[in-house]
Amino acid sequence: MSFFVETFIGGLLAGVMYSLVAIGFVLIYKASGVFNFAQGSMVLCAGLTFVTMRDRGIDFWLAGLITLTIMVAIAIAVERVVLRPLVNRPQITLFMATLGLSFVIEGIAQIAMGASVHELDLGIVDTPITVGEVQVSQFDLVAAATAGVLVIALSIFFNWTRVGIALRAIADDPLAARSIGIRLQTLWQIVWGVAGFVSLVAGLLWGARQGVQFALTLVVLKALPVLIIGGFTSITGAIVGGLIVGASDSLAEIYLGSLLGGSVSTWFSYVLAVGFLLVRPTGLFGDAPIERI
Amino acid sequence: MSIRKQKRITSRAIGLAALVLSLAVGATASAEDAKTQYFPLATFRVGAYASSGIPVWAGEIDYFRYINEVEGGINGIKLVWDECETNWEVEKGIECYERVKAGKNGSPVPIFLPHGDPISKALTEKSVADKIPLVTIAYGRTEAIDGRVFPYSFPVVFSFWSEASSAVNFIAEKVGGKDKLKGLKIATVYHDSPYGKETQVPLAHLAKTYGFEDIQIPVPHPGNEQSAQWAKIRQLKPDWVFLRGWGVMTPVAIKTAAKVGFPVDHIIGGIWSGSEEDVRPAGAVGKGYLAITPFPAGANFEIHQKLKKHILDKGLSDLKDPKSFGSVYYNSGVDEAIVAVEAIRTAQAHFGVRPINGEEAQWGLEHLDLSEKRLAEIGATGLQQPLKLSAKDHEGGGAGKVLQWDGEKWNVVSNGWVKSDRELLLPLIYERAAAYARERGITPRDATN
Amino acid sequence: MAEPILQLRDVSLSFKGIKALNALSFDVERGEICALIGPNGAGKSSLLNIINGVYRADSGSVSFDGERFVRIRPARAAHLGIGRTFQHNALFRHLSVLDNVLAGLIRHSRTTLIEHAFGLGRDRSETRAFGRRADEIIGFLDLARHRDRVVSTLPYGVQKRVDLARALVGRPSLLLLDEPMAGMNQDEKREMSSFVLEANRSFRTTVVLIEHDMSVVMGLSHHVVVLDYGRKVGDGTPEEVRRNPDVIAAYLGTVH
Amino acid sequence: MTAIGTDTIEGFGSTDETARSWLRIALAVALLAGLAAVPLVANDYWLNAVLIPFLIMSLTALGLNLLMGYAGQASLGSGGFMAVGAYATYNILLRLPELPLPVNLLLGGVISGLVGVIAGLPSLRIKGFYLVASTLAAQFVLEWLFNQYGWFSNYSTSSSISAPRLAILGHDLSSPTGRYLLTLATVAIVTVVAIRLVRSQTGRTWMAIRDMDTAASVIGIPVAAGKLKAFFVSSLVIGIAGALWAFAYLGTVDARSFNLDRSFQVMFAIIIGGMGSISGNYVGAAFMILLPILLDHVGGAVFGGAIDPGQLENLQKALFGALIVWFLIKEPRGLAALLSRAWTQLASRFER
Repeated sequence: MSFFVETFIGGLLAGVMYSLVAIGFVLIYKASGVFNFAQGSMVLCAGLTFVTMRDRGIDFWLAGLITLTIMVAIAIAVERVVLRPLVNRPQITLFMATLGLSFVIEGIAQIAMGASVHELDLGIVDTPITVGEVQVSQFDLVAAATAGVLVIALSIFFNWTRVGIALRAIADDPLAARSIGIRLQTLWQIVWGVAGFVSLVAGLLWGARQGVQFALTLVVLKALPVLIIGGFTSITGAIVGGLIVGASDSLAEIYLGSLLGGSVSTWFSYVLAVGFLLVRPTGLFGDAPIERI
Repeated sequence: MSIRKQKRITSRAIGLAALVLSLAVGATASAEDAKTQYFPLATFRVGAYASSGIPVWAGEIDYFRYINEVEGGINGIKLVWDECETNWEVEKGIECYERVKAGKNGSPVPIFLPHGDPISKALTEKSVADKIPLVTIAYGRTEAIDGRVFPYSFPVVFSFWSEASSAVNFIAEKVGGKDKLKGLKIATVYHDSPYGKETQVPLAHLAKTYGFEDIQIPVPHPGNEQSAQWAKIRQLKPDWVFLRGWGVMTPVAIKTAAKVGFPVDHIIGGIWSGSEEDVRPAGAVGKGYLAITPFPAGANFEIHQKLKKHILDKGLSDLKDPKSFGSVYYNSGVDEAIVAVEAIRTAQAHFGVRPINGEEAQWGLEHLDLSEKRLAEIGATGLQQPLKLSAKDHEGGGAGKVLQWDGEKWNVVSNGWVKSDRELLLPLIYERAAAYARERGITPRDATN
Repeated sequence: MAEPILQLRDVSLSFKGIKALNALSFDVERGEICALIGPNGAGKSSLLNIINGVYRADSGSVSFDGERFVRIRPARAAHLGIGRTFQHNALFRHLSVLDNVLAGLIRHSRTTLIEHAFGLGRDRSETRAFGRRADEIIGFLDLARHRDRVVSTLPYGVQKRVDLARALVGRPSLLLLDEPMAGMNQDEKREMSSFVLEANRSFRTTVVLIEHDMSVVMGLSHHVVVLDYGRKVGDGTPEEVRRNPDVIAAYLGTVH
Repeated sequence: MTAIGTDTIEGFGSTDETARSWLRIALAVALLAGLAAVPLVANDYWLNAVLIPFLIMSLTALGLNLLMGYAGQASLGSGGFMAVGAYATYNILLRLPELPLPVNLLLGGVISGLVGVIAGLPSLRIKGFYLVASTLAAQFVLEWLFNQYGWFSNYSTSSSISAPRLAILGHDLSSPTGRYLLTLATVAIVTVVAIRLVRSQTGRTWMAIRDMDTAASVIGIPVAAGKLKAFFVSSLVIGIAGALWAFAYLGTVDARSFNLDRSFQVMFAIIIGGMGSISGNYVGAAFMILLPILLDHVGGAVFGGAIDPGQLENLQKALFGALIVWFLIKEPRGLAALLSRAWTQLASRFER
């Protein structure tokens, strides 16, 4: 039983890590209606920039600040140069454009900072905590707490600030947002900027977990089922989806894996996501469009 | 037609012309260059595994430069090389192979180094048709050890089967003999890919032979999340873990092992889980981690002093990060270059001092004899194990050293080279090679010549 | 008199708690042109959507040609002979006029994928037959000069006619027209009215149409049903409806 | 917004092409003859590394385009269906060696098509980008299946499959020329059938579903069957392409050759080439297969030795990505539309 609990909790905590990445997707989807595949490259870019500066002896917070500036600048540039010209184009085209964009970001990041693997130490001790018979990772707890703080901060941002309210408004009606007095373009840039910040947080935590290296870009593959389950437009959905994906992946790997031969977690969350979609075609928390003829 | 459109078409025409030109340049032969020996290098400097590759090419290129600069080439035949990017993908690897296989400026390709397990497998038959030997050190098809069926594939030095067997033998060394293996639990945590599964058969066989329990735990690609696998290990409580990762899987495995409290000094990394690039990102928890490798790390081998003096100190090195000098991957590049150069030398002794082609290099490889004496002359004693190849044995060595990470660097902790049970495994390998030959309708060569 | 072709009995429908249709009942006789009128939001389009299965009624039933149902799949409705045009443009916008009209015949197709792929016998003869039928309707609705144009490049009024052609080509016994003349000028409306009348006469198609322009309704229809907030407030000949005080209060009175 | 909106496509699928069709047919025949004659002049490199993958990628793109460009159902499962085609054909060749090769290829395709129908079932309920995401489930399950179960690869040690002897009526096709001609012939035949199909009742059904599926169902078009048929035909074509990719191109493959990156590559090919356009598949495939090679050659020729190879490779990658984005922005209807405009101009000049 303790084995089950341990696997379950381990999975939940891993799921929070997926949620961290998924939140970045949600933000951009809300603002620009695109599933931004380049989010993975942005996570890599953030981690790489930060760690490169740390390697050169720059202070932790200063490095964080500089990285944040760069990430926000990249995010805003992407919005202006790539997504704005593609406005009103099919969603799949936008998606593929962000995939093309990820080649650009990865290429340039590695030209500038090399392809080596870096260790990233955030100073979080990672000896396991034992509660009864169950072991929990300290690092994962810190990561989960960070994700929690991030979600609360973003919720405050979206529910109580002018920008946030305007953002929710544009989802329904772009004109309404204008009436609040914020220019749509400023709004987009703010959201993309926040997404840049989120990718920094994700980059640091994932980087500390597995080393800063190219494989960071692959975290998007786990973010996708999280988003399908949670819905593309809900931050709460991203968290709930992450927990579902994390826990079910871990349990499936153990219990289904022993039946089917392992590695079921490569697809389990996707199949689960399709299952969710068949019941709710726009995700658990997603907005359902009403079709009129 | 609008000017803009015309411009567009013009620019496209220029692009096309450039392609034709660059292809044409590649095809023209110049008699003067035909005195060189050409080594095409399939490299991957882009993509998920670039960090593992970059030091390899540095070691390889540095050794080639050393041969050219200090020894004036192989018996006077200078080496030339150029790179082709594969991204570690089969498709691009094949493009590279096809691009270079005709040789360069009249100098033939003696050996192709695919640098990638899937690429080497895809080239198995093409290389036979083109008569270009593939040298795959510590990767590639294990059954290609049987050169009667696979005349042009050379998984030299340390196949995956030998890797597994040596790891088991190291455990035996630690527990006080092979008879003590009985009853032990050895869990193999592997990258769930053809590469990762290569050791399932030999480990099952060894488990049966020595009486240990063989536990196989797959980690799906890319392996950036392993909490389930290590929770399972915590439950099964194996005595040793044999970690066969690739890329990001290794540091995550080490970190996750620490998370569940599995002692890291009871994890033995495989060849591709045993480099600085694998263990460094794991940080402090990597201290004590073990790895078995045919490329022992260290910059104090004699050849390294020479490389340092003639190449690094003169600014000729391909190395970006001087820290990597003497690293596992750098040394693997040096090793690979030594094998290639010595095979050419062997072929030259037979066919004459001139650029060697693939067919001749194949003979050279099959008659390669890197004895202790020859290794000492090269300065590779301790770095490279003695190697003797034949048509029946394209591996030759089959031993590895076990390294332990002290938080800064690797130290050798095994008792010299840990030999694998080749005599036990070879019959199985020959069997599989024969099955392959049957399926493909290949008549094995007569190995007596 | 023969049984009505369409009978609605106590049909109700609500969206998120708001009643769109409230226990609605009326009959449509075979061969007549029946107009549904009422202010915006009266539930007219919803009613058409229930008749051909796009929406599912919460309660009540629909009988068409003797077959009674609560819920029908749109494709099944089409097969039974219910044709339909749309209020908002629902043409296949990247296809030509001819292809749009031919699409209206697909449900009559008897050929298979294999025959299409390799152009086998039946496919050829069917293609010829369908082509003739499509061209006939295209000629009938005076669309011949637009035949090979992509519909999204055509003027709105023409697109409306293409929509009618697409519905008519399959020879439906009941044709549901959702505001076929919306956004048209008087000339276009007159033209469209004559097409509807012509279709009703020559193909003996029963027509149920939604229209706002009273002069069109009065001139075209045999039978008028008036809806207001999901209720039926009038049902009869144009003359009867015109005199009905409830209708005047609910609808006609409010119109300029 | 729809996921696959074809809002920017105009005039595709109409039959107003008769005027210049003789010219087109003549041109196509000439092109085919020219392509068939290529082995007389091309070396192994051109055949093995450039033309064969280009042709197969075109075929894959054609398969996806039938589904996505014509029937409006986006899919990122192409890699998975290629794998089904490859492994199915391999097993048929292995277990029923007496069947002739073309029958094998077709059977492999049919199996892939049936798997496609299963993978297409969610499309009956899920729309838009959520459908795209759900096709990934098929991609990952299929990739996993072939890696996981040794039966599919006849228990080879590396779970990879190797091309059996390719022969038609006793003619050995294992030489580069043989493999090239096999590929070319397959591509030509499938293309002709595909053109027939999209101009037929089936094609009209697909395009009606793509443009407005609700209206389609209201006028009695069998939408569900139409979608599933699109998945079937598309996966069939992609499956044949997968078999060719495995046996005519690579020789030995494992499931990784058909991973998500391959699906992305195919998707790029049709979006850049032109959705709902047959010729777009070739243009798009050329972009995806030939352009990186071109960049590599040009980069090597211009900067070789001057720039660190790692930097150069990354630069090429960034440049390729930038070109993709640039073309997506500049040419909404795909490169095929660009070429078609150029062709129209050329033809009108020619007629004058």
